[in-house]
Amino acid sequence: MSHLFFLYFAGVIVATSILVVALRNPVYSALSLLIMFFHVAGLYVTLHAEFLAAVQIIVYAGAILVLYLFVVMLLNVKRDERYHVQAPAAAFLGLVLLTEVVLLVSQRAYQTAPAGLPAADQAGNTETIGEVLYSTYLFPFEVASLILLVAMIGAIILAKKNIDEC
Amino acid sequence: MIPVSYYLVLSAIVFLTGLVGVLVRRNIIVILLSVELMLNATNINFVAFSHYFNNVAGQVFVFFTLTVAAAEVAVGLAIIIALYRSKSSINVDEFQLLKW
Amino acid sequence: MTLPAADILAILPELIVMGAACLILVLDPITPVSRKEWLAWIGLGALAVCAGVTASQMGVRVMAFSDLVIIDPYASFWKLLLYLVSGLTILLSLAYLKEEAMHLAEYYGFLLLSLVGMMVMVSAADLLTIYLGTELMSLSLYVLAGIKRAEGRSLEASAKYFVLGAFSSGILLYGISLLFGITGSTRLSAITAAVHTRSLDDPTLLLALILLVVGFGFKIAAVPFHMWTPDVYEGSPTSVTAFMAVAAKAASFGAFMRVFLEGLGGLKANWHGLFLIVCVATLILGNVVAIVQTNIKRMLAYSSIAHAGYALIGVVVAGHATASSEIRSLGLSSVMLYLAIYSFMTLGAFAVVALLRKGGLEGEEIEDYTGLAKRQPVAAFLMLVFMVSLAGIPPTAGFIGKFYLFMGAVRAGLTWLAVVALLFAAVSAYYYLRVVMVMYMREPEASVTVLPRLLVSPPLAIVLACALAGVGFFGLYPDPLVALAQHAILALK
Amino acid sequence: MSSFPLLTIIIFLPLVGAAALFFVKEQQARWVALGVTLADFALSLPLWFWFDSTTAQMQFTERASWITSPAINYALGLDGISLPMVLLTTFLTPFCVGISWRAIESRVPLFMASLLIMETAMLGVFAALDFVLFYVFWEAMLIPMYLLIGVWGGPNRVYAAVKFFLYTLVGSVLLLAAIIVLFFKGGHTFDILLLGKGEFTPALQSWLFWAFFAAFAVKVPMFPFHTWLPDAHVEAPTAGSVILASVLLKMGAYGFLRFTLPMLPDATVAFTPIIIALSVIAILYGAYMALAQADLKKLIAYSSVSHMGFVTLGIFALNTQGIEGAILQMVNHGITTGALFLCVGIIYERTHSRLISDNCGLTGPMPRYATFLVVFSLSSIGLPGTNSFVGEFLVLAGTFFWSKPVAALASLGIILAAAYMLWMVQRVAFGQRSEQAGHGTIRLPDLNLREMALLAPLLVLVFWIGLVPNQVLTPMHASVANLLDQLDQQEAAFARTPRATPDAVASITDHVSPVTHQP
Amino acid sequence: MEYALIPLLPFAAFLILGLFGHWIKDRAHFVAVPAVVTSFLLSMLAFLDVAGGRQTTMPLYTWLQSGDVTIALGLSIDRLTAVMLLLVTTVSSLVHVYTIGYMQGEKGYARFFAYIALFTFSMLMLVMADNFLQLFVFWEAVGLCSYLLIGHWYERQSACNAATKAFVVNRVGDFGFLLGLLLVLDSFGTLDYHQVFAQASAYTSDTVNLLRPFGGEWRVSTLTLICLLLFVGAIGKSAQVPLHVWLPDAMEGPTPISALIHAATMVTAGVFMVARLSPLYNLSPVAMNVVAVVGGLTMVLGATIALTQYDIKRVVAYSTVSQLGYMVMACGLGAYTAGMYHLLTHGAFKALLFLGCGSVIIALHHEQDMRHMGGLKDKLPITYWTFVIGSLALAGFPLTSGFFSKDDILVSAWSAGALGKTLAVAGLLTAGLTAFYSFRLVFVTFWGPSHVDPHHAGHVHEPSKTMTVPLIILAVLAVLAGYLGIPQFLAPALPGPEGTGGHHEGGAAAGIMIVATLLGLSGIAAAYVMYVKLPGLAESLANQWQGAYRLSFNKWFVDEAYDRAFVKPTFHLADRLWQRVDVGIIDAAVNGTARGVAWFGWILRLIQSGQTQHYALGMILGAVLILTVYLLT
Repeated sequence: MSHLFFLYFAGVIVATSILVVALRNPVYSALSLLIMFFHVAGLYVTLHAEFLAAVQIIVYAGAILVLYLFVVMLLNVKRDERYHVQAPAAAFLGLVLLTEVVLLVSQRAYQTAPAGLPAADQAGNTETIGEVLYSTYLFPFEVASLILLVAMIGAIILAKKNIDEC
Repeated sequence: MIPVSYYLVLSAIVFLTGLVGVLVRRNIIVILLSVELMLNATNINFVAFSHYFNNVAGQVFVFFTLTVAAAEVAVGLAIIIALYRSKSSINVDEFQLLKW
Repeated sequence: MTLPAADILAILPELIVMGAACLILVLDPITPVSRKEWLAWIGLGALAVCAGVTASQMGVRVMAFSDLVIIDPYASFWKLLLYLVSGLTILLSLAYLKEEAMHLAEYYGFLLLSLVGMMVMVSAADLLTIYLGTELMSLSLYVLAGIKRAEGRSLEASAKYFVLGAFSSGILLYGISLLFGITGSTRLSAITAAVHTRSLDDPTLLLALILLVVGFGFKIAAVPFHMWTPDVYEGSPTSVTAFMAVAAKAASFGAFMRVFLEGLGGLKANWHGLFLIVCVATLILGNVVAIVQTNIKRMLAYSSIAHAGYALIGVVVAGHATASSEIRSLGLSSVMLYLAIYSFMTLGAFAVVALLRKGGLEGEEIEDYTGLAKRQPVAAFLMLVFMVSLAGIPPTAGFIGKFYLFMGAVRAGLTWLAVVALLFAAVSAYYYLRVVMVMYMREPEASVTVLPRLLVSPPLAIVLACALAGVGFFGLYPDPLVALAQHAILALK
Repeated sequence: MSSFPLLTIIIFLPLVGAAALFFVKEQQARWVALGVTLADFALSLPLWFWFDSTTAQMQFTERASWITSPAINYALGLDGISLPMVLLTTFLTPFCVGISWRAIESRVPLFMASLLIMETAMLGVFAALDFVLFYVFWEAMLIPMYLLIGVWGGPNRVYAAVKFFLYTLVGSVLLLAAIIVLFFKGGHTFDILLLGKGEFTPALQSWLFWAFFAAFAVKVPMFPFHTWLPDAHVEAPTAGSVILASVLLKMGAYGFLRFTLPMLPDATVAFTPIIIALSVIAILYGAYMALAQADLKKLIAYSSVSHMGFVTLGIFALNTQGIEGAILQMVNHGITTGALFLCVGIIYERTHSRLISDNCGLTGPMPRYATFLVVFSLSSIGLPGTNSFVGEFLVLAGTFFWSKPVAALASLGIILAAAYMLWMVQRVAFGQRSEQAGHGTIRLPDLNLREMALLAPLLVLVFWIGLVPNQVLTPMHASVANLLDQLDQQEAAFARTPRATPDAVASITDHVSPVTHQP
Repeated sequence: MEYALIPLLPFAAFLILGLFGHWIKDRAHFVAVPAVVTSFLLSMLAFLDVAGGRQTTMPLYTWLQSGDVTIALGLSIDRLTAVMLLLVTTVSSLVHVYTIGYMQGEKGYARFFAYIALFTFSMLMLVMADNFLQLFVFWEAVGLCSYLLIGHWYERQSACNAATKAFVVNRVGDFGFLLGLLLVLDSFGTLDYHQVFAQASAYTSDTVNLLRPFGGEWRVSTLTLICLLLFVGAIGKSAQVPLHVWLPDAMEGPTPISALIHAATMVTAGVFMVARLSPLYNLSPVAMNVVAVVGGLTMVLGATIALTQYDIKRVVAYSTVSQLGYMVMACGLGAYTAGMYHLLTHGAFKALLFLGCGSVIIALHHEQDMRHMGGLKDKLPITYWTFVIGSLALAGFPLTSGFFSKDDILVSAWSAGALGKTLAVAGLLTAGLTAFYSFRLVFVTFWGPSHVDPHHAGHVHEPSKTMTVPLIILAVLAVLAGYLGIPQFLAPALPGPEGTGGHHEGGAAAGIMIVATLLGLSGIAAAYVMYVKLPGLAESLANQWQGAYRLSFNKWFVDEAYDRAFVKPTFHLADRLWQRVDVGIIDAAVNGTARGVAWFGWILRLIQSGQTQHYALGMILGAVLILTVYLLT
């Protein structure tokens, strides 16, 4: 059963991600990415990461992708007529790399490492993460907030029409 | 129980698809989408490991990755808009003021 | 949820800088344009306070925030350097922005936020923290690079930096995820322990290692991950370029060495050869391509690549397979020393470039420096000193930096590396001296109006004076800096 | 007296002067520079008189810690080898200032500052007793020299300056590597005297030898590393040429004496034939080159190559006469070639050409000038009674004791020297000026008082050393003997050429008959 | 100690004239002449002292001390020195006086006096030297003076060429001298004459392996090598074959110089040197033979060339070459006294001849070509008669000094084995040629119809007293020098090699004397016939023997041969080496390296295409490469 789920999600994820790259129209690319996000969220659920699954949908699908689509629409981007000239080389390299990476990552049996943190699978995944975020990971959390601050103001500065407006 | 390697192979495929996407697409927006693919692949890794180690650290990492991804998108799209304003193009291979 | 005071105290400098940054961002809208410069002084004041705090932390070694942050002399060394560099960059920016008629207080906010990112990087004890620090630094720099929106080159630089930066951070992140999968943790201490028990030819570990090399190689601009550097350095506003070339590089090196020497120290035998090749390639490419550059910022970009190559010598030495603790400390301290000295001279050089910027392109093409010694003798002399120092010719500090690196290389039995590096130092002398040649040995064109006196604003004068003093003083008496660097690495196991 | 930092003052006074130059006006700059260099020379005179020539110990030593880790000291001192060099430097710099009085019209303070910085660096090189300190001074002179050539030089000055800079820099970077290797292999010290006592394996010595060689041979310059010299000389302003020829070239030879011989005795002995061969080639090749030149400065530059060949020849003869001759020849070459460059500079100021064909028949309009030129040329070809003869004689004697055919080959250089020098003199000093078309408009006033004052002291020195060379030789004796002792004590593995001691004569001239003689 | 003044007075004169010549100008002779004359008087004293059996040595100061090599300067006066002192100061004094007239009104008057004073000093120091190095020092110093004086008229291109040539050719000789000197130093550990001579006999069987440093084996007797090398110096200085070429050219100098330096004193330094070092030469038969043969060759060659020259001074110059050959030959055959004897007499009559030439030249306003002379004997009687006396002495006319000395040489030669006999025959024949060319000179110049340039012909007159008086004094000396008992005076100082010298075969001696006289007379007669009686004969003979004539007229083409063999190739080689090696290889390699690096930079720079994705590709390429390398290893 779990294998079936995995195969479904994995299949769609791979397919949509290839479509993201392959589709000429950016809008379609974005939409297939959206499908991929949903399926990644599904995969997270099978891995008992319900909180992340939710966040994935809310943040990625709900915010990020919408932003993308917004920009695509805003700029009225035309169909991408062709790939970059280096595409064959890149594809070849990608294949080589893929072979190597797959060879490398599949060679190894992963064991459970000693856990110093609360188990992730226990009931209330969201509470656990929340607790950890505000205790153990307080510092990164703060840094992340700064990153968002930078992103916010940075986006304004870069995107606004006239600097002297405000 | 699905072996971790399955997830790893999946994420590797997605990651490399994204990577190739960055290399072959000219539209800067699609390039950013490809970067999102790479980040998602990473996230799959983290979550899978987190599951198999039965520890929450990986999931926390993903949480932060998501945050960073959002921030990057914001900044990135801002840059794209600004660029589009000045050059009326978002094809990366047409930005060649700076070279050599 | 309790916050131990000790933890807060440990990250006090970060908090202060962050606070200052936020203050600037908040005050920005309510400050009249004519007084926006004042906001920069807030940042400077914050830096001064931080310097005091960090200096007082110099002797301590504490872990904070559940071992995600480490405050040790190593981190403090980098932080002190970063304060200094950021302070000087702010001063430089004051002059530069005025010249460019850009009245953006946000600029200083981003500078300080970027600095927070760097500080996080160097005092991180966890890959997560390092990653977040890097991202904070990078995102701020993307914005800063493109802040001169009116100019296409600035935006293009920003875009290129952003695309490649995001790309490389994706790769870095993937590497981190694999490392997490192998060791079960992102704590450096846990990784250290885990790696020690692993066999060296664990395939995934190898992959993770290489992906980390790509990620960090991008940040420190090592060949072949350097290619963004020239374009971005050229296109970005000069003050930002200076900041990137100096602070970002220093912070990246700080984090990079902590990760590889402490976290992945057990894999020395694996990455040592890799870094050796990268180091030599960086040295060669940086120096050789710099020869044919015509834009001074681009030339300095290649020079910064080359200098990363020099600094890598120290890393290679410290990571030498048979390195005793003495060699290791020699290698590490020489990198720190080198980057500190490099900061002075590179900042100085960029300050001169900024000084000569008079709208348009003047001051960026090397040809623009024609006859500078007649037009602006003081500026020309300063440039001369910085170029000589960059070329590593005594009695400037650049020589001392190289000297220690080569000491390490020879000590580790890598005499050939020292010789190669020295030969390329001689090559580098060619392009540095070309600037001197253009300034001193060509007559200024008749059409160029002779400026009455050097229009140097007080902040810029301070920057130049500091850089000159650093280059001169540490060239003649490097002992304090050497002692500081050596003290700093005692804590690093 | 040992507590009084005389050497430091001598070395850094010019630097202080250079700093002061930034605050004075153009015309004052000349006077300040002249005053500083003269004062420096005056200060250095006591060195000569207080020098104790009975001991090989370093004298006027000063020592202070400079860098703690690794231990690098600010250590200075003089022995009989460096003393003449220091005095030569302090003596000649005022001449460089003097010859530039009118010749340099733009950016005078910068020019004078460069000269003064050069002086500091050169003095430092000769006085340093710490290898890193030595290297710092050694490299520090690159920039001022680069500026001297590049800013105030001739039409092709940039090429010459860059060539000079890179050539010497590439040579000396290997030296730096060697210094560091020495540090680790020689007991973690940069102390020149201690390193001189260290023992290194022959294999290591070989490597170090060639690393040293790269630096010193370029500076000397030895064949085939000499091609920077003609360019640099030709393009440099007169003062630059004088400094270059008189002092800079000596540093290479000094390096051989100070470092290669005592530190790497085995390698020195093992590679002596190669160096000797290169020296002989340099002597003959330089002379041939000089024959082919139409440019006065180039001719003198190539003659320098030839003369410096004698110096290296003498050094690597590895005996008292050879080494003392070499040191003396260094001094002589400094004086004579310096003087010749001054002469060229003087005529260049008048005719603005350095071509022999443009400067014909000067005796008519400028008899005094011609007299000086002839005398210095004769000194250059080693006429007895002038300084160079003594040096060349001792060098040849030393070489002769090492190998007769080599000495014979080297002596051929003397014939060639006569040929190119006299041919030059014949064309420049003699002949008829009026035959040359188009020269009528150039005024050729004879030497003025300043120029006389520049050349006359050198003339006196030419004869003083030529007639009483012992005064210069005496301070060297103890140091050279000590140097050779060091060579002897350390070097054991190689069969060495015996020196011409009365006992050693026997082994040089192989006795067939059982008859022995007692001198 | 007062003898130190002998050289020092001329030196003082030189210094004064050299430094203050600018102000002294035409009064220069008031400085120089008294100094030299005083010097002459002191030399007389010294001579008498030595004749009284007292030898003087005066150490001056330690010149040079390095390791075991110590060289002290000193003066020593022995019999050999004493006669040389006398010769030098005498001729020098006369030439000084003569110069007053000869150089009157010349621009470089003071300079000229300064130079000859310096020369006198150097020559005196040379003969008074008590060690090899001092000998060498002043050996070169006289060469310098010769250089300066030949080039006195520096505006004349030919004079400059001649000066340079003289110096360089002499340098070639000095090259050998220097090596010989070094070999002495190397072998004996000292350069002091007395110490060397004292040890010399112990070294007779010493050899030097010339190929030792190269691992080969080539043993040469040390003493022979020393002697030969030193003799190379003598060849140069005394204008022996093959380095004689400079001497005729040296006639470009003012005539007093030719008399003093290129006839009487400096050129004889080689002979003096061989005689001085006779204790060494005596120990090396091989070297002796070489010396004798070289001398003999020079003797013949000089004479054959002198036969056909037209420049009045060149004839005398080649005769000097020939006569020097006599002297050297004599020394080589062990007859040092004979050689020195001829040196002295030759000094007198050759100086006379040159000064005579000088007064002719002055009278004809610097005309030197014999073909533009003739019929001068009535206009210049004093010159003519003194010239005839000189020529007679040169020709070995009985009862003149030349007769005695030449005869002494020939007789000694005859008694010196087979080589000696061969050379004696050559010497006899040369004596005939000598007589012929010297009287050819007399007849063509002074007899016959006048070919003088009509511009000057009218006012040809005898020069001033300052010039004629020296001529007369020298003429007297040219006759009387043969009667002074010089050989007897010198004999104790110059023993020949064992087994030779000393015992002349009475019969043979008389025979040789007669043959020589007859040959001399017939030479004079032949000259008389050819140039006075049958003026066309010379030309027809020349046409008949065209080959020989041309060989003689063109000086055996030695100059041309040198030009082809050494001078041109040297300059050519220099130019080639410079263009091909220095510029073409070394510099090209240096510049090529620089260009190569820059080119490399250009290539690498192109990678930086400006395309973001290329950069990303580069990163990935790097990663893949690294990964692949790791996987493969």
